[in-house]
Amino acid sequence: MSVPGAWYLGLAAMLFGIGAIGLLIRRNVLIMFMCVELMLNAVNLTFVTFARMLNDIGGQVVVFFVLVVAAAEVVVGLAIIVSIFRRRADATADDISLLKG
Amino acid sequence: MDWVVFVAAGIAVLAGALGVVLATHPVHSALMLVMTLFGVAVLFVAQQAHFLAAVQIIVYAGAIVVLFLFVIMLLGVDRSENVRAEPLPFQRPIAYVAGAGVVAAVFLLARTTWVSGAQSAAGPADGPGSNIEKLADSLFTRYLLAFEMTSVLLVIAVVGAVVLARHSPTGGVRDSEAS
Amino acid sequence: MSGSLPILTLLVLVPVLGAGVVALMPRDNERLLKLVGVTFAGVSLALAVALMFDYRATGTGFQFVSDHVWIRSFGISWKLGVDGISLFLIGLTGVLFPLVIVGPAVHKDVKGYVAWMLLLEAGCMGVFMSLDLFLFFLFWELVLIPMYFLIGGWGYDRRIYATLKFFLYTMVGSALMLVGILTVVFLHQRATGHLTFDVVTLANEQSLASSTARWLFLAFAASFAIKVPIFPVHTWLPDAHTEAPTGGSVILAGIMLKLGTYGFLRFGLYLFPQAAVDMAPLFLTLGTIGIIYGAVVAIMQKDLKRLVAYSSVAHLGFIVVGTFGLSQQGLEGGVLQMVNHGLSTGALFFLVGMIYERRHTRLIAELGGIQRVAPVFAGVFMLVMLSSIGLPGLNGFVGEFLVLIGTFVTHRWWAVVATAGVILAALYLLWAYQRVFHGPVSGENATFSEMTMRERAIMAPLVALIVLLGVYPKPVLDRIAPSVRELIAHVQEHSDYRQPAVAAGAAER
Amino acid sequence: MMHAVWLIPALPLTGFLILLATGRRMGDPKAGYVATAMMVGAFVVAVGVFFDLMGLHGEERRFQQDLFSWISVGGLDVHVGFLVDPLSVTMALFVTGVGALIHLYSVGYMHGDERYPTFFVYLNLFAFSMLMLVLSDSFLLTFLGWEGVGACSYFLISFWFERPSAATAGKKAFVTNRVGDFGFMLAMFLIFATFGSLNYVPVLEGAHELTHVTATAIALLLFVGAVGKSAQLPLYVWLPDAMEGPTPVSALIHAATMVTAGVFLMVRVNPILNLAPGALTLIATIGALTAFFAATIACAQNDIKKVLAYSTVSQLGYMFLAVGSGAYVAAIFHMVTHAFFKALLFLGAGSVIHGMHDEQDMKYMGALRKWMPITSGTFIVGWLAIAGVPPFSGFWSKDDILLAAFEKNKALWFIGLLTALMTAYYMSRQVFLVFYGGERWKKPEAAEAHGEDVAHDAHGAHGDFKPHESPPTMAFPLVVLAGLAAVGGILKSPLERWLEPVLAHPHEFASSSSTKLGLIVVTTVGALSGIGLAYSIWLRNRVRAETVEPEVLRHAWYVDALYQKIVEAPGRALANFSAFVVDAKVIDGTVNGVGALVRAGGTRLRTVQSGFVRNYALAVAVGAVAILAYAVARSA
Repeated sequence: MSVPGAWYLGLAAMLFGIGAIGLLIRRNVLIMFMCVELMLNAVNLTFVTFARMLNDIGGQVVVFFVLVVAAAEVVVGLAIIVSIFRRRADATADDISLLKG
Repeated sequence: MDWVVFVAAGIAVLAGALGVVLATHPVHSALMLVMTLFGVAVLFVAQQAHFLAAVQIIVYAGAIVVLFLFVIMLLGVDRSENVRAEPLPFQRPIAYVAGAGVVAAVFLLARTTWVSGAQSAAGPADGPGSNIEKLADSLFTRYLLAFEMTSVLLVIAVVGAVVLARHSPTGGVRDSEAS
Repeated sequence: MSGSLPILTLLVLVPVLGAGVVALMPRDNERLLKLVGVTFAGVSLALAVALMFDYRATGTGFQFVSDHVWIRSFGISWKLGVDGISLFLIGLTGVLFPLVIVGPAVHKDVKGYVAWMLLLEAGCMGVFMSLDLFLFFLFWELVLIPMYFLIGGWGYDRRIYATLKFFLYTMVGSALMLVGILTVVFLHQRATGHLTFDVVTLANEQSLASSTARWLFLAFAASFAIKVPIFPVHTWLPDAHTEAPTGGSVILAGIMLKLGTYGFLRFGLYLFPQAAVDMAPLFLTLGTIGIIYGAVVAIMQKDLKRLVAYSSVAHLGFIVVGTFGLSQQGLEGGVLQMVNHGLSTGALFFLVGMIYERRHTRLIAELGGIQRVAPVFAGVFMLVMLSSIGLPGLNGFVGEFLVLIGTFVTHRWWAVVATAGVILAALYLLWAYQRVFHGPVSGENATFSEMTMRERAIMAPLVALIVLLGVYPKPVLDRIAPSVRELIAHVQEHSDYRQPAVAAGAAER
Repeated sequence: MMHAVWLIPALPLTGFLILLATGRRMGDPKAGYVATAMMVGAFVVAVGVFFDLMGLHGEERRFQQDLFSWISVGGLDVHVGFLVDPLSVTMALFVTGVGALIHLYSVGYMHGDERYPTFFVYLNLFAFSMLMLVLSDSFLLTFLGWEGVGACSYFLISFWFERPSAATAGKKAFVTNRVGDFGFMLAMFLIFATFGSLNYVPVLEGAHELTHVTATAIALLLFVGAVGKSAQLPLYVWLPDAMEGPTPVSALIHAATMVTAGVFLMVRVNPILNLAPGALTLIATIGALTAFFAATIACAQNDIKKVLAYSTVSQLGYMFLAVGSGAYVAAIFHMVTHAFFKALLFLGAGSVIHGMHDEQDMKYMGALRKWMPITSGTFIVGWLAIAGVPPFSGFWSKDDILLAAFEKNKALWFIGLLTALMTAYYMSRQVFLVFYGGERWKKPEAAEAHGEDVAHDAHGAHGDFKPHESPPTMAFPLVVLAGLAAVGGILKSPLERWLEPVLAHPHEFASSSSTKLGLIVVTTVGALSGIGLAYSIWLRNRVRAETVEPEVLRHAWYVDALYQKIVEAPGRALANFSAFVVDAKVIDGTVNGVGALVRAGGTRLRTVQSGFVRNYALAVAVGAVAILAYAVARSA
């Protein structure tokens, strides 16, 4: 017997929560980035689950786009990180506060 | 059988996620991330999303994580971080509350509110034909424009990455870009 | 000719095109930039003149209407049209812009100056012609941006303060008006079932409850009152006028202030007749206060440009009084006064700019005895000033007199107080003239050079119009009259107001 | 010829335009002759129109010419058009006639001035405006002329604008006149609101329907205008200062023509005045008081032109006394004779000033009759005329006025009589000081230093200072005007018949002929005793000058200082308060205060922007939780 969708959704929610907490408490920008990926994956899992539950391929289509956008985001994000680290090798997210009002 | 797969993959996913968050060393985090990604891929397969599972492995685990590792290695920032220290006041307690709050709220919400079940324009997931065929059918007809635009997005992202990461001719990066 | 040509659309598009062309040109050839700019402005002027000749003086309603659906789902259309009220404001816009492009010396970045000016012209034209509330608001806001850059970029010392004040002030009004516009449109939709921004439809169907209409009128009026400006929301004006470059001051005083008074006529009285009638005493009072107050404050100004700016407050007060006096004479006089004020105050700002170019000061105390060394300059200044004072035979008198006599018939005591402003106008302008042009000449004033040919060429059309409109205003008045009569009829139809028979005359029977 | 009436104002206007365009090239004296030619042309046309009008019978003596529509809006329809009737033709005749003579005089007087052509530009413009004023067929067009003459008066008073006093005097004249114009404008509004028209013919013909209150209001408002223009109490203060202008200007504008415009206006609207007896009494009272008040000041002035200026104010008061007494013809008659003798006196004074190299103080003149025979001869004629010595013109016109005043109110008559006595006294004083007695001239250097007027350097015959007679262009007008001033009295009865059609109720003198004769004798005795008094004081030196020239009169009752205290100083304070306290502090302060408030709030709030990306992320998370919590709460 197959696992009910609710379990998958619950799992995805927990994954999302862990990712969110990680993003908020870690200072290393690389790890913060990874936490973003965790959250994205949680959402992807939700979509796929709903696609199965509702018998609708649309959810999977969205996941496909999310993957592409995530790839693009990582590319740009890492480029930014590279240029940050070039100035200071031990930079953390808390060292950069140019937007301070 | 399904339950076994779900529980096993679920444990891998959560363990990997916790590992990412808790590991002090970025390399460890990256490896833990791979574990999570694999777990999610398994869960995709379990839900008949074969194509996405494959993409998940290839793109995420294969490309993105490798990219992370590259950056870590290339820049030599593989120092461990003092996870216990927190320079920003109130950041951590609020973060725990907020993270838990999101999860709790989702669960609470799920008790009273559910999806409408209305069908999207993409078509059903079951029926004749493989998963890939149905996905492709939808992508290349209904969502062709969006699909094409992702290609543009990728090109822009690549160009942007090159511009950002490139050494400027004068040596260092310009201030506006660097910080 | 214009039967087939979408002349109104062209009037908007030609300056926009000009701005585009200028923006694409190289920035070092200043003469060529000015030449191209003035060519486009000149084409607009030619179109405006053609418009005035083709306009049927006896015609009613809006003429040359061009109406194209723009955003169908919101009932928004590109609807332009002119009537006697807007016709001469368009003409004034056409006349002043070529002059400000070639006239004053631009001390930096001619390209930007010319391009912004042309864009500003398009915006002003658009405001005067729009018959669609959405389009109107669009142009209304469009006008702000070029002026913001003109004052901020080419102004004097305190220009940043002045621009910010000008911009914020106007935005406060605009925000209220935007809410007003949307409310009018949606309430109309609720009442009648169709969504439209068309001014004519909205005005004729009058679907608003009277208390709602009053609030909406106030929302519109807030925006117009700031633009006019009416006492006590006038303090942006002296700063903006004083700090703006000469061309900016000319346009600001000559045209942009008229956007407010025009708005009162076109959207205030037309859309909310009953509310306007109910609120008339308030605006008459504020207008009258403006006349007296502007003049009293002007008396003591130390800066010549600031003095002229305060005189605008007083003059615009007359227009407001005429508008809300709601008589044939008052309204026609108000419309005419808009044109007159544009000519005479525009000319005054040109002249003050010329003084500044020569002496690098605008302080009255540092000037003196100029008439001795530059009699022609002084003569032109005197003529323009007398027009501003309202000497019969020059244009200022006709408008002022009509405003006052019309208001006297409908609202006697306000007119009496407003007439006292006539005395004060003579006082502050003549005193300023005396201090600047009379007396012995000494120091740097002795080297004050006479008007150059170029300056004479700029002043000539203004002076000619000042005299012409004072001696023979009939062609203008004849074209304004039918539209004003219609407007009054519209107000009477939708409100309890009745114009006294004396003011209406035989034509109203 | 009647149809050529438009030419009367058009000719000076043409002159104005020609001189404006080419005056500088024409120069001195050609520009002056062009201007004079235009005035002579206008005079000729006016004479032609006059004879045409004479050809018509009494009631038909009215002709309207409509040129073009000027301001036509709704019920208001004003055309540029002329109303030719005995009144306007009379005015046109003496304006063009006296005007032409003064133009001619100016050709000589202004010779050598560096702005010679400009002077004639203004002068022609003035003549045009004045003729529009008198010939127009509507109140509004009269107002055009009214303001036009005011503006020209301003230009001409401040003609020598390098002198701050001249510039100030010009401004003062304009602004004071504007106070009067305020009344005129309100009167027009009220007329329009009542009649629906501003044209003389319908208004004056419909006047009998007016209510008493409206008629009084219109009459008083128009009188306010007249008070400003004709320098009556309390707005007379500009006229003495107006003497800063060149002397021909004083003669033309501030004696003969412009200042009489108020009297003209009053006579023009006589049908309305007749309905407002209260207003008439007020006019008569103000007229009489002005006449007396100005005459007292004239007794103690030393400036040759100031005496004449106060005398003009005083004589204008006489005219208003006549108007207020209902004797309109007498007012016009006195206006005409006054134009003759006062223009003559001013031109004579100008000739003296010219001959004395810009000396204006009578205390430094004396014995000039030997040196300036024509000037002194003609001046003496003018003196006898204004003093009211029979049979000179002033005697006849003043006598009419005093008779009318006698019938109206004995007190007013008595004031008028006293004024006549004083008039004779101060004019005699002037004549004796200037033309008789010993030579009290200053030495040339002193004269140079005293004369502020640089324009006449050309005449300064340095070294041997001798007064000299003026050139023929100046002498000729003097002689003509002297002739008119001497025999102007014969116009009395023709003028009465001539003006009858324009009067709603021709004034009849009710007194018996013995009363009339008695009054004539009293008046004449008064005039002669005034002369005698002056003779004993100023030629026989029976009394010390200081005792008859009290300080208070010398300073014109300190009226200027009073105005300074009660009008100018508070006005200035109010303006300062409005400009620098109300506007800058209160209103703009509120605006800037709002700005400052926003700024202060922003400064507080900016600390929220820590710049730490994790703080921002936390805010996003908290926001997400809040939104979800809201959803939960709603669904529950």
